[in-house]
Amino acid sequence: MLENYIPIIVLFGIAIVLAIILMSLSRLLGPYRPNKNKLNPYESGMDPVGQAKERYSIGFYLVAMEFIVFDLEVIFLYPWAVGFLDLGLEAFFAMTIFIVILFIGLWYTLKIGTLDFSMKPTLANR
Amino acid sequence: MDYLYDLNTFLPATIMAAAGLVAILMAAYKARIGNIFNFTIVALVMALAVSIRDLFGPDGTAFFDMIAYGGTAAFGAFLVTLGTLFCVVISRDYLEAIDHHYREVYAMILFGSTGMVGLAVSNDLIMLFLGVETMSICLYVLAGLIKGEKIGAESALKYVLLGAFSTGFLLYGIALIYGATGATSYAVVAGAAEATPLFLAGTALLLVGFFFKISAVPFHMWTPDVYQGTPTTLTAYFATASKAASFIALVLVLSRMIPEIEGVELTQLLQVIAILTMIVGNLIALVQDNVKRMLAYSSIAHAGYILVGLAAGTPEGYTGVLYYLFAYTIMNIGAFGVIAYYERNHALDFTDVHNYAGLGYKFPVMGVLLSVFLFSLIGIPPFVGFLGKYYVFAAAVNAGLVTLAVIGVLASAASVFYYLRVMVYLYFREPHKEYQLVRPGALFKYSLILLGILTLWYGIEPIFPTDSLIELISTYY
Amino acid sequence: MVEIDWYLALSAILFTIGALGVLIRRNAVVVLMCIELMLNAVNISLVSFASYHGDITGQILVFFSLSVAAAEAVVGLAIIIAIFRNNLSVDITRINLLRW
Amino acid sequence: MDLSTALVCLIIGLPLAGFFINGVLGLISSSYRENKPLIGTIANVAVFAPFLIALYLFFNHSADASAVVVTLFTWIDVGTLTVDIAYRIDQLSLLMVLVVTGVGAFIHLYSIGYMGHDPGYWKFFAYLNLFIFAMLNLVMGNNLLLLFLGWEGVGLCSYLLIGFWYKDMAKSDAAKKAFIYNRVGDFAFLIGMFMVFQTVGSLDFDVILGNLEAFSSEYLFWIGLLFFIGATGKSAQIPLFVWLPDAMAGPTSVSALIHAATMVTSGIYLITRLSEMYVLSPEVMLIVSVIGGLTAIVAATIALTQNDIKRVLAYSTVSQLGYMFLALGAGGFTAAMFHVVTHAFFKACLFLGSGSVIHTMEHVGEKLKKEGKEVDFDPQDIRFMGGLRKSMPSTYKTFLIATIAIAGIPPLAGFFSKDEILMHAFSAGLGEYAGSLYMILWGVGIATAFLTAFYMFRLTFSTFHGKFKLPEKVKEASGAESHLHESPVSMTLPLWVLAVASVIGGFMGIPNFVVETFTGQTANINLLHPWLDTIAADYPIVMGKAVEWLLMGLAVAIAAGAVWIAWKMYGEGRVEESDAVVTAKTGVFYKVWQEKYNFDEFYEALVVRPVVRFSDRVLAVFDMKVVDGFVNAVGGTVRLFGSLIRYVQSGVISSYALYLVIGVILVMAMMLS
Repeated sequence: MLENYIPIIVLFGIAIVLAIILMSLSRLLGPYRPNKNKLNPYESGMDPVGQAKERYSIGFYLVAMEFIVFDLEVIFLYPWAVGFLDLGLEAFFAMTIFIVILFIGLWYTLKIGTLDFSMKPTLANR
Repeated sequence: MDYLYDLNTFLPATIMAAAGLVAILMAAYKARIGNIFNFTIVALVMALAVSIRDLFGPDGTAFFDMIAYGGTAAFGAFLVTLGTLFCVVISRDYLEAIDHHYREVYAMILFGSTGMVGLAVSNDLIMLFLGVETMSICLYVLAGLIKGEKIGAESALKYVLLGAFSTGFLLYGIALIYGATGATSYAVVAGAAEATPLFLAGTALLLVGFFFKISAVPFHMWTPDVYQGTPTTLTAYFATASKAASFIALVLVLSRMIPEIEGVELTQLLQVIAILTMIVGNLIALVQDNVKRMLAYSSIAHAGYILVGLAAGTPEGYTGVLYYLFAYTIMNIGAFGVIAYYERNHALDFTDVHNYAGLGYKFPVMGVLLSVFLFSLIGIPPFVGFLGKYYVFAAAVNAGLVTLAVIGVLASAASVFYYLRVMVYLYFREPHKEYQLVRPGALFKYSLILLGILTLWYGIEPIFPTDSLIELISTYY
Repeated sequence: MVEIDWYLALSAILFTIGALGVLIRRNAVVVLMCIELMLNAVNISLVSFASYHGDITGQILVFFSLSVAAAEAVVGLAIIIAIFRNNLSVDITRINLLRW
Repeated sequence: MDLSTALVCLIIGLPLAGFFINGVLGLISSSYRENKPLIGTIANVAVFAPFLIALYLFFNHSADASAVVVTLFTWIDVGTLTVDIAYRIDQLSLLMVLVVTGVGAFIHLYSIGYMGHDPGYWKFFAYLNLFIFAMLNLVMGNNLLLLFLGWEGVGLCSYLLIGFWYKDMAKSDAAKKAFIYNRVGDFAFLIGMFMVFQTVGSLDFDVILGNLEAFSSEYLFWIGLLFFIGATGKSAQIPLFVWLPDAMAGPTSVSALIHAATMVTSGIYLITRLSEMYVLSPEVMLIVSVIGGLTAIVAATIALTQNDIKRVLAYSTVSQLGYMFLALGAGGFTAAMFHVVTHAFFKACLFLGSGSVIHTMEHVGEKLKKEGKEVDFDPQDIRFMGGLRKSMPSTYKTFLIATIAIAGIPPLAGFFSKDEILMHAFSAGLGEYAGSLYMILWGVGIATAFLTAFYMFRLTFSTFHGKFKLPEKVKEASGAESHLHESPVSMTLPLWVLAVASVIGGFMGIPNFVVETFTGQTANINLLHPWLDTIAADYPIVMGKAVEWLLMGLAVAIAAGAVWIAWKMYGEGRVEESDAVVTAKTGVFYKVWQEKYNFDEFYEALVVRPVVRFSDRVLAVFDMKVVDGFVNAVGGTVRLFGSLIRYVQSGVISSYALYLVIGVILVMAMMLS
């Protein structure tokens, strides 16, 4: 019955081919008179070519990035927490190792000062 | 204690992972880079010793069939560890000289190699995915190591965007295979699969993921840019260890998951990709002036030669592939090592071939070594590259793919031109500027000399233990 | 009960949109987002296959895929920041020093 | 691995190792290049040790023992062609190995002193070791292909060593000349080899000589002739001999080793090795003899007119090699080998002696220049020499001994070997096949013997007797005689060793009849004949003892007469005056001799100039327009494609992703089709 998915795959292929054809056609057939504003992509009103003064604080990105990682890694804890009693000691040790590894990562970011907004975080060495 | 037994079969990667953690802590506490380097070397030597032990050990699967050990997998772990060790050894002097010697480099390399070993020993699509991603993420970071220069960040961006893009296809392929068979373990997949369109589409997308990692044409576009923008010794790491891991995982997939399924015929596809890869790689390499970029295209071409062995699809072909990977690892690290040496004397952009004029006489050991590695890359006997080519092409001929083998031979004949061009500049052109070369560090020099000796040693067939290596590999099939 | 076909169709369409986005978008951050979209589209497939087979492997793979995607996004973002510092632009069509 | 394998590996391997050590270390380390004692020691050990091993093997190999074949590994295994790297120890190869390593060892020793001040010291010894290695392959190889490998190897070394001072255009031209003339012969050799393989399907000597009945008589003729043409190249016979005199451009020790004692005799070795095949084709034997005899007399007459000390010796070598071929063609294979051995001794001694003289003359020149005197003279020209015996006693004595030996005065080495050759020619002249021709060749041999004795003593007397002529010939060279000096011990010791060998070397081949006449019984005093009996297919000598004595007496009388005349004319060292007398006596002939029979001009007009003209006018155009055009077209097309495809690599991520997607579609299509 999985053969029923052939149309989907065909659709998938057609979609891609069609997109390519349309893009090429519009380029080939339509008049092409680029100017700065035309070429500027419409990114919900944001200018993709940003100015220096518009930058967010670097700390903003850093916190966001660390949040993503640590937040998502925790998803491994949920299944374990659900089956904690059934899984037994071995799984407990495994998860301990997992958490220790995560912790080492966190510890590293703390030590090099990514969460210290007052100073510039850096990989500086010497 | 099943876990410990399982862990024992995965010991090289475990050692590297643990060492990576220690290394990142050392970096956090601002330990001296020399110490981190030494620690990394020690860990890698241990891992190498263990992986050599595993080469001769039993084979089977562990961690609920997630990984395989022994046989091809053990050879993969060995090759990755060997390549990593040599790349680390030559990295130190170079990174120091170009002023990019960060503490985190070694931790990243160790984590990356953990992923590579995981990839090379994977026996399950989940493990495969994890291995690929662990490896790739570390490589993305390493690719962007050159800070302040635009090319470093650019190469990293290209790598990460295209890599993630290809990951999407790889993952989709895994999902479709899972959907078609309800399993991810190779053996179970092989048992449950039929040649349904769903499964075939999944296999195709999975192969796309592999083709990207091994930089087969037309999935190769990232390779030259990334190789050029990455610090040279790390390029060697990209080009050898990661490629070897991907190829060995591909060999495992092709030999364990695909062959028992009726109606799945990959020879045609692999043949076309191999031909494309060999031709395009060699053609563009012909017109490169930048030696690093030339080697990047040449590595694409070499991927094509290896694909010839895979296209053969016989045990003989797989043996040839493994041997070729071994040959490729030692000679390519050597070539990149010498280029790194020339580069560290000057500037990051010293890789233009015109700058090499007359350098062969400046520090003859390095010139001779580069010549040896290039000869081997061409595939001239008695160097190891010749044997590698011989095994894959012979396997292709025996499998009836004569046209493929002929194209391969013609393509490698064309490659003579651009390799020799470097040597012509090294020895037969007057230097237009006087260069003062730094003496290479002892460890750097002797590890390159060792690679040169290995290149020769494994190329001289009847006397030395090449046969035993081949014998060892061929017992896997 | 909704048929699995619909989930798979949704997944395929989202994947295609993501792929097309990678092809036509020029802002690196948006490209990264498109890639995330592709990966998550695959996750839909995986989860629906898992439910279809009554097997948990697919869901486990989704965990891994999620965390990997996160890690990839982080590294990607970090690199985009580095690019932005150098180029003052994240337009990927202008990032072509390395070519030919 | 048994003992003989180990020993053969050592014999072959040590020179190769010496080459690699000196070559590689010299190439990569400048401090090693300066370490001349070490380089010299390594190179010498690499030759002396094989010499001692060869001696050991020699004494443990009896005359009737069969050949020991040591197979190291299979070299080529293609279709029906199987070629092993296999070495053969038998009576003939042992004899040659002894000559090669023995003479080679002493020449190595000599070179330490002779090349002591040359910046290419390491290179020189590396080449010399490589030469020994190649020569050993030539004489020990168990099949024709390995022999050919050595054959080419010695040619290569000869080329490298003749052009050793390659910065001098004339010298590198001489090297090229030698190489090209040898190529002509090698080509014939190759064709011969193919014919052999075609007939018996193998290149092993045992197989070839064991299946001689498989060859038709045409094949025997052509194979024999082709191999002989190969030999004329390597062993400098008419018509390919002209490279050898020019080859004297190399360092003198090279001339002694390669162009007198060893390499040039490889043609004789080849024919002796295949003697059983040659005797089946009397036509080829006659050709060999005629060419040999012709070469002997032509070269001898040219030698008469030369003034360059090394050139005289070079022509003398050509002449003696002709003698050997004369013997081969007359069925005297053993006699030829005998002459190879004795000639190696005295000719090496002569060359080394001349080197010693040249060394001193160059030294004089340098000293004079240092004193600020404008002197310009050729240190090899005998007209500037004379009287050197006082200042160079060792050189003089050894040179004189070797000269007596080559002149054929009993009981020195050359007498016995030369006598045996003449005996064979005479005996063949009594035979049924082309007897009169062989008889003429015997006459030629006698004449050559006379000339040899004459020009060699002319050389010796003008060099060492009379008074030193440099000061009177060249202005400002007054006081030059005070700079003359004897060469160092490392140079004179080899001279003495070789001189002693030239004295006693002939005793291994004293003819049996000498003893038989007195004792009346069958004697066995000749050592060489029983030693080579299993290999050399000699014609028997059929003559009464009286005739043999008569011939011997005649040879001695001729030689002694020549020496006496030479003493009368040149004894006081008056070269030019006496040469003028000779010129007057011989008239137009002298002119021809002096012009070297115009061989070079002949080749120039017949081959070189047409070829040059053709290549200038036709080939160059063809090359430029057609070949280059084609190559450029192919290369250009390939590169053009490369240049076009590279622009696909636009550097823009989107386009990369697009190609990736195209790839995905391609793979999907192929999988699902």
